[in-house]
Order: sequence, then structure tokens, then C-alpha cells
Amino acid sequence: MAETGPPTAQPELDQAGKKPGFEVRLANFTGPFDLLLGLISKHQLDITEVALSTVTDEFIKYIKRLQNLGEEWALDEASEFLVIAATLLDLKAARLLPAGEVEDEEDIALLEARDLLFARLLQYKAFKHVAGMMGSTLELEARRYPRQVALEGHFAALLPELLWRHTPQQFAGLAEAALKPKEAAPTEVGLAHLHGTAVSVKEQAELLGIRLQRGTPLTFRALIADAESTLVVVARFLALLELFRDKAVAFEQLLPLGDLTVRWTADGGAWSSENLSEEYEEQP
Amino acid sequence: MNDTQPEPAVGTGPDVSSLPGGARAALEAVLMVIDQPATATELASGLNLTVDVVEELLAELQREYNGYTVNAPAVDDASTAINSGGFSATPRGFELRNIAGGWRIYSRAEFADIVGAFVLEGQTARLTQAALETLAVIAYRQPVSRARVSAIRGVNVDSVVRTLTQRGLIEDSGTDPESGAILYRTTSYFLERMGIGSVAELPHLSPHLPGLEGIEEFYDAARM
Amino acid sequence: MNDTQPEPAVGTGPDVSSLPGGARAALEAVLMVIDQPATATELASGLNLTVDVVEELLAELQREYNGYTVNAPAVDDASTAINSGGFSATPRGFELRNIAGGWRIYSRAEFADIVGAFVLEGQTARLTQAALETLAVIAYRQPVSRARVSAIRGVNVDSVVRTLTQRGLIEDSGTDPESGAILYRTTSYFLERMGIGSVAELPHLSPHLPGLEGIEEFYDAARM
Repeated sequence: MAETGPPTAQPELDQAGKKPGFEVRLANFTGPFDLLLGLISKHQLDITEVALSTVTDEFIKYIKRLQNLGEEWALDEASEFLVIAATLLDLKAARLLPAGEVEDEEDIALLEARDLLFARLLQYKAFKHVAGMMGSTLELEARRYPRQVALEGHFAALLPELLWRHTPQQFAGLAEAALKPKEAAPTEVGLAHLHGTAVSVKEQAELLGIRLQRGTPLTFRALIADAESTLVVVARFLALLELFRDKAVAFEQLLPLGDLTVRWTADGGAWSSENLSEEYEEQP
Repeated sequence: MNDTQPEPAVGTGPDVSSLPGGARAALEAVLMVIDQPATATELASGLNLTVDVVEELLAELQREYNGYTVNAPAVDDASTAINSGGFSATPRGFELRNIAGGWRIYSRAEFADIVGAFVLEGQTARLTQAALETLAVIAYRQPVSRARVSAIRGVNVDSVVRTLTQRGLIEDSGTDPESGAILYRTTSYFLERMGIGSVAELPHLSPHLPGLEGIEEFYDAARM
Repeated sequence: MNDTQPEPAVGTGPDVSSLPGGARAALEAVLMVIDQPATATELASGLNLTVDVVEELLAELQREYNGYTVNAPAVDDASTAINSGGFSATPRGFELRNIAGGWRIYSRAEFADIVGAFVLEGQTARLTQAALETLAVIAYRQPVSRARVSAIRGVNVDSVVRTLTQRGLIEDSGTDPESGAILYRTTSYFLERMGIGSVAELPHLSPHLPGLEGIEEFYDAARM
């Protein structure tokens, strides 16, 4: 691992003027986050034994300390952490699910998913590493300047006379086109052509509102019992999150992975589906 | 060339060997005016020499600029060390390099600090870590869409891709027939900046993937 | 030159003599990559040498490139002919010339036919679409830096700008006081080709097009 400094949790500057990276203190591990990842990827530490919530808490504290020290909001570091933490979380979730004997296709798929997540973590680290190598190569190569001189006058004079057929109007047209702000190219595949049944989060929220305002708490299972498709289940789940954010509902879950009970908490009439954020309005 | 024979027929154009310094100096003269790497074939056709001869001359010049006596590695006779052509025993201030598919003269890296003061606008600013990582993913996965790079890096790469394009390090290489997404690849300017001849010369990725050889293919096949 | 001391103070900058090839190679390195001729004073200041030493080195390099043994004309001792530094007995393909007070390396005049033929090869009488668009942006936004044009066009324009300069359509119009970047403007030859008297006669563009204010200059921005 790159950073093997002493496990101080303070992001102070060391002698070289570099700030030590993020470090974690767990029951079974204290040291740089990078080292933790290294151990996990070498199978020397079981991901299931790492308290990710503690790691996350410490990271948030670390970022806050950086801010308090007047450092810029460490965006790169934060987004990098999010990528790794999300992968670790996926990995851990996959590990925690009962593995047992491989009996059916679902089990195999699960194992594959686990390896895939693991591979993703490793790939991310590999690219990070080669990016560092490319950076130093680029820097080294920048020390060589190419000979790049204008053509000597007598050679430039040999060039064939330019064919110029543009009128000022045509030329202005070229300029118009070149100066027009470019529309951002699509980064994702358009899904508009896939005609699914439109499911509106707003409509589902209204429906859930009516059911829950009757007064009896309902389980999530019960709320989706009549959902005709996965899309409706997803829409209702999103609707519940929206309602929760608006403090219209409260959740109760007695056991991990147990039934989720939803209770209406808003005063009658204090909530309407109009409160729903705009982002869902356009989307099916 | 104003005449357009595809294979340089030696003898029909100017006879370089009759000039002072011969073919070697003629090649040097051409190297003085090119502003991008030129292949041995391009040079041979302009000089009316065979590609083999040009390649030999290029290698000779390269050694010479580096301060080695010419022909010494190629000829057995030890007496050639007595600078028959009169070649430098110390490196020159410049070097001849074969990168990005062609030959070009560069100032020697040792003199970067001095040369840099004379070259206006010469070198561009350093890349950020985010830009480097995105460039690395594109270099190793090209041609590749932004969505795929995003998936690997876990963050949106749109603005970084735009910057890398502006700086000439990557370019549009058409669209993916299936998704219609724009695919990106590295440019020859990228190769030049990296000092390599082709992307095949990039270090292999697998040693950086501890313990899981062949994971790249697996990952690609399954996830994308 | 970035530093502007009138008389170079020897000893404060890099010590060129400690580098391979010494001051001679350092001078060569600079001469090989500069585009505009540099005076002995400018060279001396950048190299941290006295003007006398630089002038001597320049004369030495000039003789050497011309195929004379070094020092022979200047030193009486006949034994120096034994290529002590190892110098060419035949002329090189390039020469060091002092034109209008400035020094620069050029391809040797004897090879003009060969070099000319090489330069002409692959040249067309037509501008590429990329060159036309770049010219249009420069014409309507002049004076403008390459980085800005890159930002507007979304691609690297370095080589296209070189072509347009070579074609005499655009020229250097000084440097930007803030960034130090070279600014380009169109030439009177451009006006001639367009058949107009001044750039003010270019047709007006739609007033809604962004000017330079809104253009983010990724090139120079601190983040890249």
C-alpha cells in the first residue's frame, strides 16, 4: 500500500507537506484505509468483520476535519471513498447472504455477483495505479520539447495556392455553426422507445396516502400486495421515501430483514401529492 | 513529392548521395522541417531512398545524437571506433525518437528547464487525478463510451471527457452500433505525450490486478 | 525569455556545465526547438552564461554543422584536428544561421529541392473542414488564444492553427496580458481571399451566439 504512516487520525501535514490519507480505527483494524482495502483484497481480512458504518462515520469526521482546517472540500477524496464504500457494501451484502451449497442457478448467480463486485473493486484499484504511472510518464515526457518550427519562408512559398470558394456569407455560416453552443451528447441509451406502462410515483403516493390515512399502520408487504408489476413496487417504494421525507409517514422495523410497518403521521389534510418533488412529474 | 510514384524508384528524383553529407544529411534536412512525426516510409518516399536504407540511417542518427560512435554496434571491425565519419562522443542537445508511429527530433530531457524558458506556451498544465484516471480507463478500454468509463470510475466523467478532448488526448471514434453512444479513443498526440509508439506499449494492466488474471474479460463480459 | 535581466548574472541559474554534453549541448537543445531566432544575449541569459561564451559556442556549432573540425580555424595548434570533441567532417543536414541578429537552425540550403519536394507531398490546395471552422472562429473572435478556440470547438486546434499560420491566413498578434498565451488574428491575405476590405465587413452573426465571456477555458483552468 502506498501509505503506511503511523495511524494518527489527524489530517495534519507531515514533513513532506503531504497530508496523510484517511485512516480508520476499528475493533480489529487500525491504519490507513488503503491498507484495509489491501487486506480485504488479499483475503487477509474478511469483509464481513469490518464495521462499514464505523468506517463511514470516521470518514465523515475526517472530511469535516479537513474542512475545519480550511482545506477545500475534498471532493475527489470524498467521491473516491463513496465508490469504494459502495463496492464494499455490495461485497459485504453478498458475503452475508447465506452461501451454503451451490444447488440452483440462483446460488450460482449470487456467487458470480460476489466475484463481480470483488473484481470491480480490484479493477478500480488497478486503474488508479496505472493512472499514477501514466501521470509520471506524461510529466517525464513533457521535459522533451519537439522541434516544431514554422516552415521556412522559401518552402512556404512553394505551397500550392489555396483554393478559396467561400463567399463571406458562407464563411459567416461556418462561424455561426462553429460558435453555436454544442448540445451535450447523450451519455446514456435512450429508453423512450421501450414502451412500458407509465407508472407515476405521484399517483402511487396518492394511492398510498388514501390507504394509510385510514389510520391503521400497514406493512410494506401489504401495501404492495396488489402491485401488478415490479415497476409499481418500485414506484410505491419511491413514493414512500418521498412521504417519509415530507414527514408524512414513519417506519418501524422490529427485526433486521423483518416486515416494514408504515404509519401515517401527518395531520389530516396537511399533506397532498402536490408536495411531491418535481423530478417525478415527467417520469413514468 | 510532386511526382506520385507509390514505390520510390531510386534514381529518378534528386540524387541525394551527390550532395555534401549525402543521404544522411538529406534525411537530417528533412527532419528539420517536419512538425509532426514522420514514418520511415514517408521519409523514404520524399528522399527517393528505400525504406530499409532510411531506417538504417535513422538508427544511425539516433545513436549518433545519443553520443555513441556510429556503426560500432553494427560492424565487427573494432577500428570503426576511430570516428571515421567523425561522430560525437558526447550526447548532443537533441535526440531523434520514434514515437506515435513516426520519427521526430526532440530536445534532450536533461535540458528541460533551460529549454522551457525559451518555448512559449510549450507545455500544458498537469492533469488532475480525476482526468488521469479517466484517461487511463479510456486508454485501456478503447473504444469506450462515457457511460462505461463512468461505471468503472463510479462518478460522472462528462466534464473530464470534454477537457481531455479539448486537450487533444482523446477523440470521438464513432458510435456504438448497439447503444448509439459516442465511443472515445486516445489520439496520436496522446502517444506522443506518453513517448510510446502505440497503445500496445502501455504497461499491462493485469499485474495491477492482484491475484485475478483474466478478470478483465470476465468483468467486461458480465457487466457491460 | 521569461526573466528580463539585461546582463546575465552567471551562477544564479541552472549549471549547464554539469549536464551531459555541457553548455554546448544545452545551447543546441534550445536552438533545435525555438521557432523565432534568438539573439546571443537572449541565449546567454537563458543558459546562464556570458554573452562571450555563448558567441564562441555559437560560432563553434556553426562551423561544426558546416563540416569543419572544431576550433581548427580559431586555434593555432594543429593537433586539435584530431576531433577532440568528435566533430563531423562532413556537413550536417542543418545549419545554424544568424539572420537579422538572431540565431536559428535551418535545413541546409543545398537540400532545398529535396526538402521542398517532401513538404509539398500530401499538401492540398484546399483547407480542411477543421481548418475552415477554426479560421471562422478566429475571424469572428479575434484576437483570440488557441486555448479559447479549442474551448469553443471542443477539440485541440494546435496543428490546425499551425497550418493556418503557415498558409498566411492568421498571424500572431501579441500575447494575452493575463494568461501570457499567444493571441491570433487574421491577416490582410485573409481579407484579400475573402474579397473584403476589413474584418468589419464580415457578415454579422446572430447576436445570440456566445462571445468569449461564457467560454470556459479548460486548458488554463487550475483544475486541469
